[in-house]
Amino acid sequence: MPKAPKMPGLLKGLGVTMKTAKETMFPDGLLKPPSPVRGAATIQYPHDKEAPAPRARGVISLLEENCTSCMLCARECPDWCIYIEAHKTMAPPRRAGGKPRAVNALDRFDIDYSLCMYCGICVEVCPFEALFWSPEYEYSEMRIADLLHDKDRLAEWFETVPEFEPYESGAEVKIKKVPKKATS
Amino acid sequence: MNPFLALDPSYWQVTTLKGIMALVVVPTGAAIIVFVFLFKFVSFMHSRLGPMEAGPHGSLQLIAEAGKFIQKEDIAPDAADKRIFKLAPLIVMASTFLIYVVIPAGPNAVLVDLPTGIYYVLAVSSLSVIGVLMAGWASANKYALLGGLRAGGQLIAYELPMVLAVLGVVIQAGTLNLQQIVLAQSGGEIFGFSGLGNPYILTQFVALVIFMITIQAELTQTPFDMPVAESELVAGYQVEYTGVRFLLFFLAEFSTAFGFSAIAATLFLGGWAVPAAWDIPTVAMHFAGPAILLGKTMIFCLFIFWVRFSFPRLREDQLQKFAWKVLIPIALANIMVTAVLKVAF
Amino acid sequence: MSSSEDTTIPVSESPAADAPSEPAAPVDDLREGLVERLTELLGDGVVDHHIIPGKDVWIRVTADAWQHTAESVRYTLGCRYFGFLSAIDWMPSPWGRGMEAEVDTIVHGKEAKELPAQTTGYAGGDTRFQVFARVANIKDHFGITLKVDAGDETPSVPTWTKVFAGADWHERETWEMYGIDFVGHPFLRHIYLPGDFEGNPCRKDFPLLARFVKPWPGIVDVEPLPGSDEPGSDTAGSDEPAADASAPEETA
Amino acid sequence: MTAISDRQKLAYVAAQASDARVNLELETEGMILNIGPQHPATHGTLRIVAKLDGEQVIHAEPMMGYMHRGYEKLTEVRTYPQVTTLINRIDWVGSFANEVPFILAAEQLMGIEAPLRAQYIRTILFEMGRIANIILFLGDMAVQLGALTPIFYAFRDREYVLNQIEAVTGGRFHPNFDRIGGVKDDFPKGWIEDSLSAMVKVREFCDQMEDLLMGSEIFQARTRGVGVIPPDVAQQFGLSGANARASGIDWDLRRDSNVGLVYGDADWKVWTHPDGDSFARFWVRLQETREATSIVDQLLGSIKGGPIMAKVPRIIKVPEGEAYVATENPLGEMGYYIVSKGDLTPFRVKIRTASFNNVSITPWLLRGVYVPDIVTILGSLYFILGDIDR
Repeated sequence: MPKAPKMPGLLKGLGVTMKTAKETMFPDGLLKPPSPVRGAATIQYPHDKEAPAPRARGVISLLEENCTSCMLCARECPDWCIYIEAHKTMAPPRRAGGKPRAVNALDRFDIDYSLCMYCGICVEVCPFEALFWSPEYEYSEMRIADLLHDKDRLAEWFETVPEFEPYESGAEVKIKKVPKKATS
Repeated sequence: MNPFLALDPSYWQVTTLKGIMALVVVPTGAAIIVFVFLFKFVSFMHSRLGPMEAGPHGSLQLIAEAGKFIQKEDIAPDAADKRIFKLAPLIVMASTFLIYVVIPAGPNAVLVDLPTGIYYVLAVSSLSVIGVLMAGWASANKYALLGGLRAGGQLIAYELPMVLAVLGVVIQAGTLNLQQIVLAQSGGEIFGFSGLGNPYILTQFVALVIFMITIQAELTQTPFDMPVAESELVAGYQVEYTGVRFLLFFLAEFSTAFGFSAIAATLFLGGWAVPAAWDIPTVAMHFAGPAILLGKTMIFCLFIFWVRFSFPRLREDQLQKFAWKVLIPIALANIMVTAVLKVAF
Repeated sequence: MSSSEDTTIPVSESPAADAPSEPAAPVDDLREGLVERLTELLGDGVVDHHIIPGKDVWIRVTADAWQHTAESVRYTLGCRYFGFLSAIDWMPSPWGRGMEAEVDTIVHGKEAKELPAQTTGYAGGDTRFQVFARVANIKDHFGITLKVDAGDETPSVPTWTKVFAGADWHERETWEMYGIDFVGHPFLRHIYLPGDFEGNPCRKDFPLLARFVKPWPGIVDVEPLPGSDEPGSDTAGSDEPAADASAPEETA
Repeated sequence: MTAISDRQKLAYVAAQASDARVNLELETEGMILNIGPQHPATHGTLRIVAKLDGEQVIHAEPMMGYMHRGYEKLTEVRTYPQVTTLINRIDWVGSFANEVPFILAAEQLMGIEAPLRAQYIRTILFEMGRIANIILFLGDMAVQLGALTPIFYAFRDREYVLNQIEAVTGGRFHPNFDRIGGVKDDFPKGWIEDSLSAMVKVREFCDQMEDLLMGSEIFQARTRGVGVIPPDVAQQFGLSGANARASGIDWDLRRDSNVGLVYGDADWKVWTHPDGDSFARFWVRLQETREATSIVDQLLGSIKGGPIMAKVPRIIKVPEGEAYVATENPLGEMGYYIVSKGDLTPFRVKIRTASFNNVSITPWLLRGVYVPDIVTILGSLYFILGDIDR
């Protein structure tokens, strides 16, 4: 239960700030040499990078061979930022001796990250496991038009997709697998 | 003026040297405290690192900042009273320079050894009020006006307790000359024990506390920073300034902080001197004096910034009440007690 | 220091904590009683009501009784807490979701859908615009949604600001978004929109321009295989995903 | 209570008097001070037009709409799952809490209930959103009053909570995690343990705030007796959340409403303060943060295994009807009034946000105060601009 509030006054406030300064400057105690780089809560961004959580929604990656251009992602997208174009083509049969199949070949799969709200609906609705979240976040651009990632760019992100994490005990959700090739 | 190390410089040589000294010391003082306290120590209090990129641990950051300000366009608002608007930061800066004139940093290292030194300091430090009021009025901005008026009221209200606090020291030392006050502390004794001299921090602790509070107000630092209150008045009287003129305000604020800390060190910690009982030769003090003064000054600077970044801000009416109803009566009582004890012993 | 002990109630003893756990009785005495009491006070003012037992109650009153309703619920029923006030435009939207736009109709030759008839929700309604407000009794833990018909062409209802001071901004917002005049409001002026804005954006016939400036990218226009005469797919957003990876548009 | 109303009366009289002074005695107009829309005290783009006599406010009128995004219109063209991603952006610092009432209202219309484990996950994340939100308030209030340090502590310690939210939802600010019928995913391994230690950090932060800020005499001088809201006025304006509880109104939807969250499974109490001033609002929020950490601790300890999704159709069509569900969001009562016509999209969504009502009291409250008190009062009312402007 929370304590009843107490009234320590201004001196206590001075104590709090000085204590923090001490902890930042001397993270190992006053007798050890000062090391503010470790004591500080911040990190020096371009030099050190914080690893985001594996589930972090950084950028969407595309596994092109799984995509059937069914348009579900483009339709469910709340702000219409996925553009898909495809044409029909004949693919070799699955089994030897089978019939050739008519499939959709992807001509264009663009995600406009300047519009994207990072909601993840497209990843969720994809029935063929072609879209994955990657926690990468460093893809800012000088021009807004460069935020339109085409399918090659989206496919590059697939390398950075982490494996799905195991769940906490008690969870009854199945752990999915990222369909990475054995070679990669 | 005594010859320094057996040299006999002429008047103009001395004057030039002093001028250069003043031009060097004032920005350096500001630079030291801005880097050590505003950039680094405060960052540590916030558990962050502060500037790290320019130079080792960001030590050249200030040069980068100054360069940035100098590059910026010097803008004056259309409706502003341009001449006064441009003059205001110079007046504030001038007041800062004038404070440094009488601070002794060694047996001879004082620009002008005025017999009424401390009186002079208190007088010129209030000059900055005029600059601030000019800035506030001439900016033709409502925030600036409110800030300027607040600054005017506040600086005047805190001038009085500051003078009264200093009077206690003056009574005890028996002189207005800062050099004499330093010597009085260094040669003094406490109940016959002279190993520490008699720094007035011991006998005039009340005066020290009042003095520190008033310089906090005088410098418009939190908890008395209503004139520049960034969350209410955005930046008060500085709101319309950019570039070099803003840099001047900035520099003036921090060199005044440094100057006032030096005065506090002189008045209450014995200034550049060490206790006379330690028997350090005067020649050594010529060199050690400035360093000792710097060290003592830094202690007070630390307090200024520590308080500044720990406390919230008071309201203007509360500040006035605090000055007139609390500080002045205490300061008066302190003077009376000091005077009585002075006569008694 | 003010005490917190005397003003707090442990959760377990709270009367409302048990309320939801009761099986939803077909008769909700509390809410039936409220309607009865309000009918007593307003007489013919109460037009209709709807009760979801154990959950909520909707009461529709006439525009003439609207201000009197506010006084009654506040002073007699103890609903001193003002939740919100807003309005509904019951007209079916002529634009839909902005997907059956010109592009679709041109490409696929579909005809514009016919608008369904105007219907209203709980507690009924006779006009296109309906103002509704919610007040709550925070002692007995219940809330009431009150509705009033505002009219069709130049909707207007009396103001609530004299009873609930907090209705001021809500009425300004409703006036601006739906063009409903609140008779007796001290100063109806724009709250969100610029002062020279024309139109009432939340009315259903006010187009949402963001949906017209670019075509819906979800339109399936996969070029058919030469030789096949499969027609283009339609564009409804409600399609079941194809189970078979090889032929997604068969179900589309 | 007498002291409060006396003070309020005096403030009112003072405002009237200064108005008279300006208009009649001096035959001047008073100074109109535009605070905002680009002003550090307005957390966004709120503009307050204050008529001043010296430093005293005669009349103040907030002007908003600089960030109005028209969510009520936008929701009408989006399907139910799409709406949650939109309404994340209403109160962007406690955003998981925004989704919950909407989802609950939709579930109520569809007549489905989320499994118990999903309800636990919802409640835990809801409280974490509250903690992340109120920590920001605690730091921000200090900045409004001129103390710079607490906001840095707030950002430092909020990070622990945000990291936990990110680890489970994938988004730091916009989780989009709640689904009709359950939640999107389960906790990753080790999350419960990390969360417990994050809660310890938050409690340390609360202690620091108490020492650094709330105990400070300057802080008390600035906040006590400033911006007093009597309980009856608070109810008239529909103040909710900590603002109402600071006026002594014992009203907390977590306890008093019957929505599908599992607050009943934790042992906690509702904190109220009788004073109704800015200090009380700060105090109540600080206590609530502690209470929220305790709720999270208890729920994390008692969460049981099970499914996290109820059976819902793949294409969500909500049956015809109307529902209003409100929850106790970090800022106060946030409710969604959904009117459904049985379509993929809602027919009408009225978003009742807490800040809109909380700020609507300002013209009443700012009469007769000084300019610095405007900042104190606005800070203590704690609004998020997106929550006002929707």
